[in-house]
Amino acid sequence: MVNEKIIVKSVENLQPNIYLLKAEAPIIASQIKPSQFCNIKVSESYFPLLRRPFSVCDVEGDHIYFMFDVHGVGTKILSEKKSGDILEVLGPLGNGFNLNKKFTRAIILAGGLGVAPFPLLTKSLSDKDIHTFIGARNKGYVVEYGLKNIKAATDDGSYGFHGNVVQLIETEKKNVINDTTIIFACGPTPMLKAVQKFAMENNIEAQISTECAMACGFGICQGCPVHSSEEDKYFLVCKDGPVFTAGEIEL
Amino acid sequence: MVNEKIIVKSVENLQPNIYLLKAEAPIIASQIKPSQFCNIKVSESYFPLLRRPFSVCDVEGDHIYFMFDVHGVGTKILSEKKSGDILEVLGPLGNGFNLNKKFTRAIILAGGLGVAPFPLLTKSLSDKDIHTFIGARNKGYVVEYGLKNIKAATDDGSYGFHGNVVQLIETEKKNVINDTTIIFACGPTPMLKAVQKFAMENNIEAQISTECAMACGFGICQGCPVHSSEEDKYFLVCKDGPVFTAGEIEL
Amino acid sequence: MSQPNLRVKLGKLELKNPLLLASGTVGYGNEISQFTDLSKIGAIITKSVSLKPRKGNPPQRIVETASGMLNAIGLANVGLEVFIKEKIPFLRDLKSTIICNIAASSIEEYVECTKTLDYEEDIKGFEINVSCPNVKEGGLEFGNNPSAVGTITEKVRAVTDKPVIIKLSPNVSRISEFAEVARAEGADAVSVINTLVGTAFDIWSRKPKIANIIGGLSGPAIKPVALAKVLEISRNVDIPIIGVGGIMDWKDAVEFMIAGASAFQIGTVNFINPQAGIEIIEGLEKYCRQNEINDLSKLTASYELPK
Amino acid sequence: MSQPNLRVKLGKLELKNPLLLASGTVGYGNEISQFTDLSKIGAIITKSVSLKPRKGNPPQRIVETASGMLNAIGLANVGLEVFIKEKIPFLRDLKSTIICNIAASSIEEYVECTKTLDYEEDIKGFEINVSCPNVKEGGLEFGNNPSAVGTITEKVRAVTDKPVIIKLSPNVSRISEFAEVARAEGADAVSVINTLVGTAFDIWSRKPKIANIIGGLSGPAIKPVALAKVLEISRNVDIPIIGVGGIMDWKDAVEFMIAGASAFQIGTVNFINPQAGIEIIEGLEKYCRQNEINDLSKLTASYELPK
Ligand SMILES: Cc1cc2nc3c(=O)[nH]c(=O)nc-3n(C[C@H](O)[C@H](O)[C@H](O)COP(=O)(O)OP(=O)(O)OC[C@H]3O[C@@H](n4cnc5c(N)ncnc54)[C@H](O)[C@@H]3O)c2cc1C
Ligand SMILES: Cc1cc2nc3c(=O)[nH]c(=O)nc-3n(C[C@H](O)[C@H](O)[C@H](O)COP(=O)(O)OP(=O)(O)OC[C@H]3O[C@@H](n4cnc5c(N)ncnc54)[C@H](O)[C@@H]3O)c2cc1C
Ligand SMILES: Cc1cc2nc3c(=O)[nH]c(=O)nc-3n(C[C@H](O)[C@H](O)[C@H](O)COP(=O)(O)O)c2cc1C
Ligand SMILES: Cc1cc2nc3c(=O)[nH]c(=O)nc-3n(C[C@H](O)[C@H](O)[C@H](O)COP(=O)(O)O)c2cc1C
Ligand code: FES
Ligand code: FES
Repeated sequence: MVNEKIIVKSVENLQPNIYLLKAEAPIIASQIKPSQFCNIKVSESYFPLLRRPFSVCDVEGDHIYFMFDVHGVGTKILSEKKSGDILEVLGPLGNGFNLNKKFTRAIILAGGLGVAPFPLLTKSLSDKDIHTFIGARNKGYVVEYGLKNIKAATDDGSYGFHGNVVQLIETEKKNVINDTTIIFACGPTPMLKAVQKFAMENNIEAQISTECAMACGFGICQGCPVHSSEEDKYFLVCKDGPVFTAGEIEL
Repeated sequence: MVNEKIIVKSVENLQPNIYLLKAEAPIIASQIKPSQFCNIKVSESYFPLLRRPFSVCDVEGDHIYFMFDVHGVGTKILSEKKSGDILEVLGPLGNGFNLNKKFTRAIILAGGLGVAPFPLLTKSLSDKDIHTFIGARNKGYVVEYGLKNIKAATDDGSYGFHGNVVQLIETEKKNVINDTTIIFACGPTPMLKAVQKFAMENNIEAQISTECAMACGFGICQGCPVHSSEEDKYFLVCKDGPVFTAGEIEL
Repeated sequence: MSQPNLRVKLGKLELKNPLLLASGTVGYGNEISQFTDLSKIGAIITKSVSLKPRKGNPPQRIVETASGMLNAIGLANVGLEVFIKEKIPFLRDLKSTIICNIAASSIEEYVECTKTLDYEEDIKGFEINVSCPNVKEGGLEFGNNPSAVGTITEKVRAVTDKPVIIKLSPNVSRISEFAEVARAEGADAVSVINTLVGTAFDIWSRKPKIANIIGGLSGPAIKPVALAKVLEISRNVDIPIIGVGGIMDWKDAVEFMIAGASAFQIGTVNFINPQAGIEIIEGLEKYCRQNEINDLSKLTASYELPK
Repeated sequence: MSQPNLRVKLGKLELKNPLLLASGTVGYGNEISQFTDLSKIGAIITKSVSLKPRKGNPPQRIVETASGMLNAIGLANVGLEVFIKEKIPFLRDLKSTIICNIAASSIEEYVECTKTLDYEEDIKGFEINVSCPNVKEGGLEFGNNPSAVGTITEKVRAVTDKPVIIKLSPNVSRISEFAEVARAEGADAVSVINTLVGTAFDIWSRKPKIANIIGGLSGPAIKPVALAKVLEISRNVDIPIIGVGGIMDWKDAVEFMIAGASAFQIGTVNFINPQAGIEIIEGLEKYCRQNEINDLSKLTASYELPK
């Protein structure tokens, strides 16, 4: 974990409201694992006060990528960065997906901006058989950047399957699930709950990458609890997560 | 007085730390008088919270100019504006110099960024005989933009007279003061005090443009008092000023 | 959906909408009226008036802080006589609802001001400022003493039938105690909050940045504190609340109403955006339509708290 | 000029410099130690510890506000036993000066914790948190009641000879009364301030943004309030003050010392800039050189107030 000053190279639109920020970040680039994240100081001043957490979306040599939509003040400022701007970035943070498992097939389930960590995962699973399912509000939010073997679902049916991504995998499970499959999921909490249920019912391992409000991002503020499903205690999303196995936590 | 959305055209350096901002502002341009000011919202957000007051430095058709140095957070943000940026600007504010007087000669005394209002004054006094005296920290802060018939002084003697602008006018008064002279002065408070003294001693009228912390800039917060020298009451710099006659106020 | 109803009722006080201009932040309306049609807003609360004119504090009176500002104006005001002769007529002609804020250094002064102003039919109500942090004699002392607040409320109540609003100080442990005293003594509503006591120093001169040494903190910085005070009163005392503290836009206003406010005031924002009042009213209408709220007052204290 | 002397003395407590890491904002030091050499800072004040482990509050525990943040962690901590077994050794090995912050729900618990920890020679002092706004039983109640604070100070003082610091609540009218009680009962210093009570609501769900409903406001937003509290105590009570509230850089730290603080703590800034501690110490040295201050402690209460 370092506090690296990274240099913005470009900010491009993948969709009208979805941005891909490329930056030179040799240290973080050399350390980051899929679904680890960074806590970004979006401005030089203390406005906004807190850093903003983002998954590292992709890595190319010394460069890392962040994918985000404009949600509020912080992402607005990020979307307006220009080549040459410097960002203070804390990372890599948290534990990424656990890939030291025996599996031959990876099922990627992404809801909305939950696609962000998957280009990097896809790269690191070059030897595996990957099936990617992405869900989006509508056609205008579908992002296929850096993904493989994609099936898409949209809430309004404007693109691909009409429904959400978990409904989509239901219809596809016969074809894609075998006994050496692991699900890697990221997206809004309601979707992750559905994934937990789906994994349980079909008893396959699922690793879910969670999201919650954070201040520090590295374990000192205790601001990011998620309740354990085994004991009466809280995990910290930033330190113990953001990736958990489906059975580990109560969302 | 309007709250006009003005369009930045350019921001150029007159000196390493001194900037000239040009903006399209048809309404304010058509109404502004020398040494009136505007209260500028330097950012779209509420950071910084308060507007920043600046004299209008010059007018060209629909365009107005502001001259400023980078002092703190607000002027830093202003100095980074790009062509096309929009600024919310409240103005014209306050009372400018009173030119409805019988005088043939204008003596301009400017200390530091106190030069800001004088290019516009110089323009509007095309029919008068103008003598301009400017004082600056050093060579790097001397600005002659839009001024006429200039004599400069620097605190460190790196350019022109070695000393401050009031010491300079002392050495020159024989040559420049006659019985139809008015002094127009703007600069830091210590300088304006010296100008008050100078005007008294040589009994000539002096109009001094003052500065103080402001919130609203148009009379509703009562935040900008300056004590009257006649009665036991306060004037408001933003509404009753910023220009006062030397005898009117206690600095 | 039809035009939502923005009218609100606070005890005896009825307003066309819940937006009030906070005392001391719009003077007597002259300047702000160039930007905001004062006949369209709920009411203007005039700058605290005292029996005799007050010169106010020496400069520097204000300083910016992080998302806030400190002020120590010292209740500079024209005094009762000029207020009645010059300020009221102007506001009357603009057809704006006038609530008169009174600040005094003694209980007698509060009573005398109220008595005198009670005759002015253009004044629709009184806001009693028991909480100005910037005047030595009274202000803070009253504001932090429940029995003093009780006595002032009782005595003022006795000399007017018009709505009486008590403006409470936030610089106390349990503000609901003060709200309860005000209620018990017959106040129609409480305004919550006045500024927080604060200061700032220049690290080079080592002098306080404002001549009065301490000042009142206002602006977005204090919004969370103001909301907590409003909520505390809403959950513990049966009296209408006028929320104030850090409201910059309609979203903040909605937040205050959800937290328990029947109406709200905007202060500091007037200095930065003199059109804020009108913009907020428009924002409220839009919000009501989006959420199919036909009566804005239904929003008051509509919070959903976890068990 | 020679290296300025940054050492400070607060009652019995001597520190190599006045910078302390605020309780609850650096846990037990493990994570922050990757960014800040804990042997170089005045002291680390550990997360409030209680007799038994505390699970803490459910999510959402934090939310950003204008130049500040609200938190309701609920004193989540590992409890006395684990603290002694695991946390102290780690900090000892880093050669950092440890001040242990204790939070309890009863006077007995305060005493028992202090007694037990008194045996730990690595603990150089105690900060007694009588002012956490986020625990139902105790916290706020104690903090807003002078006699309770007096009793706690007295009882804790009785069971340890180590420096005792009382951390005061800002949610009171006259904080100097509390500082005076602490002084009278033998406290070595007071920490000023803990967080201000605040809240925030989601205007669409109408739910509070933090599950605990109310939280503690920290960050730059509260700096003017913290400075005013420090100044009030400095002018009225003869006890060393540790300033805390909104310090983001060395300039803020200098401002607190001028206002009366002998030392200061940084909290929220650690979340945003984990190197802040070291940067601030460097900034202080530079400031001392520029102003030819050979002994930083001379800065304490060096304010120049207008008559
Ligand atoms: C581990 C992790 C990884 C993430 N990765 C990505 C990513 O790759 N791409 C992406 O677009 N978004 C990602 N997010 C969400 C992202 O952090 C928020 O969208 C962002 O913080 C919004 O900031 P804002 O200022 O624009 O919104 P505002 O609403 O103005 O933010 C206000 C406050 O709420 C917090 N906040 C708001 N929304 C969220 C949220 N969904 N999750 C956590 N905190 C939130 C902000 O951090 C800030 O503290 C991630 C979140 C976490 C916790
Ligand atoms: C009527 C008037 C006209 C002015 N005209 C000019 C001009 O033409 N060119 C120019 O460079 N400057 C001018 N100033 C000064 C200018 O307003 C300040 O330099 C500017 O506000 C500094 O803002 P900042 O955020 O960069 O500094 P900061 O120090 O970050 O500002 C903090 C706060 O202090 C206030 N402040 C700081 N310095 C001054 C100051 N000297 N006067 C008033 N308020 C101050 C700011 O407005 C802000 O509220 C004028 C001031 C007044 C009152
Ligand atoms: C410059 C200034 C002057 C004020 N004067 C008064 C006053 O005379 N009487 C009063 O009751 N409140 C006064 N207030 C307090 C405001 O009415 C309001 O309660 C406070 O500013 C919080 O609201 P805000 O954050 O929207 O500004 C004043 C506030 C400011 C900023
Ligand atoms: C997330 C968080 C947790 C905190 N936990 C504690 C605590 O356990 N005990 C305590 O005495 N103070 C606690 N505090 C208060 C801080 O120690 C400090 O008094 C306060 O945050 C003001 O300082 P700041 O503005 O620099 O953060 C906490 C503050 C924050 C932000
Ligand atoms: S965000 Fe601070 S502990 Fe997780
Ligand atoms: S700046 Fe507000 S009255 Fe002058």
